[in-house]
Amino acid sequence: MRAAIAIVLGVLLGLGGYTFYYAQGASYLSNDPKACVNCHIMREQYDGWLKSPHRPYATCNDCHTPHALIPKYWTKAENGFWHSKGFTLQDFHEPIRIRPKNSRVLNENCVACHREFTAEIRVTHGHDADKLDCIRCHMDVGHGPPR
Amino acid sequence: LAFGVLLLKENIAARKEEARHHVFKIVDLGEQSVDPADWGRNYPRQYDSYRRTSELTSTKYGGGGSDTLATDKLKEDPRLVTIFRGYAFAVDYRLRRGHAYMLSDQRDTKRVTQHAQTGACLHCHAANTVAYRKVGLANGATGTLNDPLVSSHGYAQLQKGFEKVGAMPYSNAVALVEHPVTCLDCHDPDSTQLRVTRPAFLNGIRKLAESTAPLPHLPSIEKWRKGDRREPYDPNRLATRQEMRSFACAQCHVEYYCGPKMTLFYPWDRGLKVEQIEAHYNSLKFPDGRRFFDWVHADSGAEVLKAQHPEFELWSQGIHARSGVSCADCHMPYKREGAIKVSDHWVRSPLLNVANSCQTCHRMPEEEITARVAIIQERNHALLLRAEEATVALIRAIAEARKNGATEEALRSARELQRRAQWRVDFINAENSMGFHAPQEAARILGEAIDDARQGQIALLQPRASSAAQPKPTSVK
Amino acid sequence: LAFGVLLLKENIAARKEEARHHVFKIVDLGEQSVDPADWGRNYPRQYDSYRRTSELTSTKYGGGGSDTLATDKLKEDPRLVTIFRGYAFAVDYRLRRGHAYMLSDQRDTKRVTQHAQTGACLHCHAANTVAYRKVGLANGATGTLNDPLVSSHGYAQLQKGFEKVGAMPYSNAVALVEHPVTCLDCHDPDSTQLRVTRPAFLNGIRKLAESTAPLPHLPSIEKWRKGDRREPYDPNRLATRQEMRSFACAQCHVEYYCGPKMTLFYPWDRGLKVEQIEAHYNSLKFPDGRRFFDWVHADSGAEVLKAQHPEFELWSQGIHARSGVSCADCHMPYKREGAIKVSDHWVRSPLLNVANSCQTCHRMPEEEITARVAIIQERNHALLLRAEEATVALIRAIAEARKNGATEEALRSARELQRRAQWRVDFINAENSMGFHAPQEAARILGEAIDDARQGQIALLQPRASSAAQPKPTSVK
Ligand code: HEC
Ligand code: HEC
Ligand code: HEC
Ligand code: HEC
Ligand code: HEC
Ligand code: HEC
Ligand code: HEC
Ligand code: HEC
Ligand code: HEC
Ligand code: HEC
Ligand code: HEC
Ligand code: HEC
Ligand code: HEC
Ligand code: HEC
Ligand SMILES: [Ca+2]
Ligand SMILES: [Ca+2]
Repeated sequence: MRAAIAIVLGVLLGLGGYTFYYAQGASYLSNDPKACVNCHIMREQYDGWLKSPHRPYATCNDCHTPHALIPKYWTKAENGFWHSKGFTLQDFHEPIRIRPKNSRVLNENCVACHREFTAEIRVTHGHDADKLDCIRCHMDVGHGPPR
Repeated sequence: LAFGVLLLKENIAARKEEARHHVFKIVDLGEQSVDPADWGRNYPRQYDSYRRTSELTSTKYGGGGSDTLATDKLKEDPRLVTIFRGYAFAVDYRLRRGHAYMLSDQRDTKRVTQHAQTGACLHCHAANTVAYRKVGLANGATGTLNDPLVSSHGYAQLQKGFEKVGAMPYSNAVALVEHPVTCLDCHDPDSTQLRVTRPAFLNGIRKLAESTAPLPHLPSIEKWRKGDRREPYDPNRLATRQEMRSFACAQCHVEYYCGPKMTLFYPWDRGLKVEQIEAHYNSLKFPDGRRFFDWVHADSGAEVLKAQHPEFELWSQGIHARSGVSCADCHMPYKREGAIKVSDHWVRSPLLNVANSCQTCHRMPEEEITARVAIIQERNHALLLRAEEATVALIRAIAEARKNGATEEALRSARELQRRAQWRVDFINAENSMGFHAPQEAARILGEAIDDARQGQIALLQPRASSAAQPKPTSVK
Repeated sequence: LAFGVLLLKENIAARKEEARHHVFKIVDLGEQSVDPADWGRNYPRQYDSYRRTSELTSTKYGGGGSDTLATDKLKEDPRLVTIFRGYAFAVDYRLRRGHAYMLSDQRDTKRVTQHAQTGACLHCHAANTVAYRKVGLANGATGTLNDPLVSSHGYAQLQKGFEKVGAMPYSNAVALVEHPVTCLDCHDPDSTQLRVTRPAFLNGIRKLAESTAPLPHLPSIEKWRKGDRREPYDPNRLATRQEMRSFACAQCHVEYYCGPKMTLFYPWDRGLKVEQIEAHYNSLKFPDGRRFFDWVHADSGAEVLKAQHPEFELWSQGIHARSGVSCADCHMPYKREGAIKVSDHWVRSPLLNVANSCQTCHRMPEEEITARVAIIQERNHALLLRAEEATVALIRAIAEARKNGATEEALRSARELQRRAQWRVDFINAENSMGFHAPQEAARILGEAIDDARQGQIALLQPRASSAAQPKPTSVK
């Protein structure tokens, strides 16, 4: 397993240019949601997004990558790696589930856009002040209802 | 390392290809294509998983165990021996297992080898559409074997053959069939579209449609009811795709009557709830004029009922049915094969495949999902045992009273209560999800069973007050 | 390095944004700000909705009705009069209503006006933190009224005052308080952060944490258990925000003992399930050495228990708790007020506000949601009545046996079964969601109640066999 990761890592960092091109890896760097559906694996999420209330306002990256410049590209690179690896080795858990780390990014992005509107409910904080989990109630904002 | 890059590229190319994939027709399929291997040429993925129903599996309450013979229910729970005394189920009663076994398990059960059974048993244990139609044609039905099954000719042949085969002795009838449930039983050979082919189901669902029971989970019936009703309700023409994904299973996973005195039927004329079915049975008379019953209990002399696998009925009272979640969603979930999603034809316990079957809807770890099922099943199991204990206590009490010479009149009320209690206990015991398909409803039914059984004991001990302990008619809504 | 700088800049921008947010501090709030009107100056939206708890509402099973006095439970269900014979609840027992009424409804109930009660009753019916602390200080607790409540001084003052006030006669104690539950009871005056302030809750949850009962829905307790346990569990320091959104309510919506013989406590030493609480009560002894009970039933002579509003306990067994859905999610959902969203402080039945309370998670029409609740509640209600009937029948049977001169020994077993049955029936009757908070669990409890009650009748009729009908210890997990 580790070996497999190492190989793919090597591929990506070293000689992966062609593959990167072929898989339209560059699309990771664009803001066009179609970039993400290059992987049929993301099809469901894309279709869901098309019907979601956010389609006019937010693209994949608005929700799934940090809005600050450097973290944004770092996250993209990291996710790009995991997703390529998963896609190639077909060893990921299905149904796809967001990782806790990306879940945090996501939540921060909700707040980033809805800062004013949620200002008051975020004032009172318990002991996990940062984590007023928007997704707990608004699970369907990105991709419609989960079922 | 260069190898790695190529591999990666190759792989992506392959996946892109698969996404564009189509079905290649290799074999021409028709209404006589009974052999699943033929279908397998065209649909190898479905066929491969279909064949895996021969694998032996088990979960805490599901599957048939790993022995050659499926696990013996009577050994696991000796209360059942008392409860079924005088009936074939006291002789041999096992856990269900994969579809591949349905024909042989029936052929081999002592309920068949030691008791006389009819051909009606085959209705749910074999690929029988062609056999039924042939017998139907031989008995005067019109048309040919090549008529589509879903046509007036096809239906008439099927129904006629079903009646005739059902009346044969089992041993004659079983010679007419060869396969367990097969592709043709659930699919149109032309379009592969889902269809239902079991005559008793077609008859039963028609009666259900004509009843007044609210069926919010079956929208096509609610819609048919609002129409002119000139044509009877036909699921093959009217049901939604999502409904068909449950009807395919409701062909067999239902309560039925399959004794020698009447043609096999599903008792849905008043609805699908436990007391609606009971009310229907109570209203039925045998040709000899006696009130309907399955057998007379050997110890108590009560005319009692047997419930069989009412999965469809219990599911119908649960939150999943109400939310439009079908049997196939959980028991035949989609699985990805390369870029293609196919229905997993390895029909089995969803607990063996939580990722595909539950996690598409429930966003939580697998352990959490199985823990939730465990809580539901354990609660149900504890209450089920309690209800069985109460029923056994009542049976013993009646038997003792008989021995001590109690009059028929003195026993009447207790026997009626046994009939009620036993029907309810059995409804949940015979249902195969250990309460999961509708947890609160199952617990309610068991609560009523306990009450009935204990009131039966009281009625015997306190004959003067027995009028107070009369079975109260439960309001049927 | 460039990375760090950018991050920092983002961060500062974010903080500036926060600073522009909507709360204008008009009044300085502190640990003595009991009057909600003061808080209302700073938080007008919350205050406005808080005041609406004085509106009279009702749903099929919720709310208190539209009369000046809340609906009389005893008139609606005369079985309760028999069940509570010999206890204050047989005199006056009404439906709950909005928080605004909690103090006056307690002052006016015949349970208080016609029976002697202690100051302990005020624990859950008044804004009492300041009163408790004052009495605590007067009785030797250290520190001042300005210490934060969540501090060792604050806690010590509170606990001391709670014990002292609890021991006073009700009429003296009630003079010390003025308001129903108020902002200060749930919020830190400085940060507005949620907090819990009820001493019996702080004590009870500590005991619960120290028990071995699995509590998957309370992760901070599971976490504390894994630590060194040197400091006792303190929800105000350890609970997650989401837990606090339920603990705020669990301060009061719980089973308790509040009689004259011991200080008010929550019986959670073995866990929150009905049989765990029962086991705890059964293990307790009064100072006079007798086994714990709430009262001796006037007709039957049994030492029985009274269950009060175990909402937190039942919710804990349900699928919502397990899914992390808190009381506040349903009973205080967010609502939009112009450009801002706030928690609806009009605490009431969620059925009056399905859009905000259920539909964010359940995407279906309002009628569908209320229909689902109705199905759950109707099933529960029918089973509840059945269980009450059985309990009443047992009480009558014991009373009759007593009249007919049965010995104490002959009555023992039936009385024990009454204690068990009654505890279970009452647990679900006193719980205020009519089964909704945990439908299967509620049905299970009622099923057991029926069994116990009917076995009690049998034990009386069949004294020889009474050993078989002995109350079986339910396994406590
Ligand atoms: C408005 C915000 C938003 C937008 C826009 C959005 N998503 Fe999401 N995404 C979410 C949320 C919310 C989740 C669920 C996270 C959770 O359940 O914790 C999610 C989850 C996912 C997942 C993981 C699957 C899962 O269910 O956990 C994938 C893959 C995904 N999104 C891809 C995409 C793609 C591709 C696009 C663009 C077509 C996109 N998202 C656009 C909010 C968004
Ligand atoms: C190379 C194919 C591919 C592309 C392009 C792709 N994804 Fe993915 N993605 C995957 C695979 C495979 C997984 C599952 C990986 C796993 O679960 O480990 C995945 C998982 C995810 C997840 C959930 C798991 C996690 O990491 O949290 C999110 C969210 C997601 N993708 C978003 C996106 C977005 C947004 C884009 C476009 C910017 C995108 N993906 C583009 C293949 C891809
Ligand atoms: C790029 C900015 C952006 C991001 C990121 C974003 N939103 Fe939105 N969202 C909007 C806009 C714009 C609207 C429509 C106008 C409005 O209601 O404020 C909207 C509407 C909504 C609505 C009301 C529409 C509905 O679904 O009924 C909700 C709820 C919501 N967002 C929640 C979220 C959550 C939760 C997240 C994170 C998972 C999120 N948003 C991420 C910009 C964003
Ligand atoms: C929401 C998911 C779900 C739906 C929908 C569902 N089931 Fe089940 N079913 C289960 C679970 C979970 C079990 C318990 C399996 C176990 O104990 O291993 C089960 C058990 C069974 C069993 C026994 C399985 C075994 O391995 O012994 C049968 C038969 C069954 N269901 C048939 C049906 C039928 C027929 C329908 C539709 C009328 C249906 N189920 C609908 C989840 C579902
Ligand atoms: C033709 C009748 C028939 C049809 C149609 C049918 N079943 Fe079955 N099913 C059976 C019989 C008979 C058995 C028991 C076989 C045995 O124990 O030998 C069975 C067993 C099962 C089991 C237990 C499997 C195991 O591994 O323990 C499950 C689960 C099940 N069926 C679900 C379904 C579902 C879901 C459908 C619809 C997609 C369906 N069945 C359609 C007759 C049928
Ligand atoms: C209405 C459909 C139907 C009919 C009619 C039917 N079965 Fe079944 N049978 C099933 C299903 C579904 C199962 C699997 C579920 C279960 O075991 O409860 C099953 C399971 C069995 C099993 C394996 C488990 C056990 O009970 O030991 C045997 C043996 C069996 N049936 C024999 C018979 C016999 C004999 C008859 C005729 C008297 C008959 N069946 C009639 C549907 C039917
Ligand atoms: C017990 C019923 C049953 C039997 C037997 C059965 N199927 Fe299916 N099949 C289904 C259901 C249910 C679906 C899902 C259909 C839908 O969603 O419309 C399905 C779907 C399919 C599909 C559509 C693609 C997919 O995977 O969803 C094909 C092709 C198929 N089956 C082939 C077969 C073949 C070949 C056989 C025999 C080897 C077979 N089926 C036996 C119930 C059955
Ligand atoms: C196609 C969607 C879908 C699938 C597949 C599904 N569920 Fe559900 N489940 C639901 C819905 C919808 C509800 C009702 C609650 C709601 O509205 O959110 C629910 C409710 C539940 C509940 C709470 C209700 C109860 O009966 O206590 C449990 C537990 C549950 N599901 C377990 C499972 C398990 C286990 C499986 C797999 C065997 C499964 N579900 C498969 C959609 C689904
Ligand atoms: C998932 C939603 C949900 C959660 C979580 C929930 N409740 Fe409820 N609650 C309800 C519903 C629905 C009712 C029934 C209301 C009715 O009958 O009008 C109810 C009823 C009540 C009632 C009686 C209301 C009345 O108007 O008479 C009280 C008190 C109550 N709940 C307290 C609590 C407490 C305390 C908690 C947490 C420990 C809690 N609830 C958690 C949904 C919820
Ligand atoms: C200080 C004790 C206390 C706290 C804290 C408390 N309650 Fe109550 N609650 C009561 C009392 C007492 C009543 C009954 C008042 C009456 O009938 O006069 C009540 C009544 C209710 C009702 C019935 C309202 C109606 O309109 O019928 C609901 C619902 C409720 N509470 C929910 C909650 C929830 C949710 C929380 C936490 C957010 C909470 N309570 C916190 C003591 C409390
Ligand atoms: C542990 C907290 C708690 C304690 C202690 C408590 N109550 Fe309550 N009380 C509540 C809650 C919560 C409600 C609302 C729920 C309900 O009515 O079941 C309530 C409701 C009431 C009601 C209105 C409904 C009814 O029962 O008629 C009265 C009156 C009342 N309590 C009186 C008292 C008296 C008298 C005492 C002391 C013997 C007392 N309470 C002690 C929490 C408490
Ligand atoms: C406990 C459940 C819950 C949580 C957690 C939650 N919300 Fe909401 N949210 C709601 C409800 C309920 C509404 C509807 C308010 C209304 O329409 O009155 C809402 C409304 C909204 C809206 C406006 C929708 C509209 O119709 O215009 C936005 C935007 C929003 N929420 C964003 C967020 C963000 C961002 C977070 C996290 C910081 C969050 N929410 C956390 C329950 C929740
Ligand atoms: C019975 C308990 C209770 C009482 C009494 C109470 N609150 Fe709250 N309050 C809550 C809960 C629960 C929340 C949600 C907090 C969270 O999610 O962290 C809340 C949230 C708040 C918030 C944060 C913003 C929001 O709306 O979510 C403010 C401000 C607030 N309350 C003010 C008040 C004021 C002012 C009063 C008195 C008039 C008051 N509260 C009385 C339980 C209560
Ligand atoms: C914050 C999210 C949330 C809120 C708010 C919520 N629910 Fe649920 N509900 C769930 C989850 C999660 C489940 C469990 C099933 C699942 O995993 O999908 C569930 C399950 C259910 C079920 C099926 C389980 C059962 O007990 O039969 C019903 C019915 C239900 N909810 C009704 C309601 C009602 C009514 C309300 C409002 C009073 C409500 N819910 C509020 C999340 C929520
Ligand atoms: Ca039957
Ligand atoms: Ca009590």
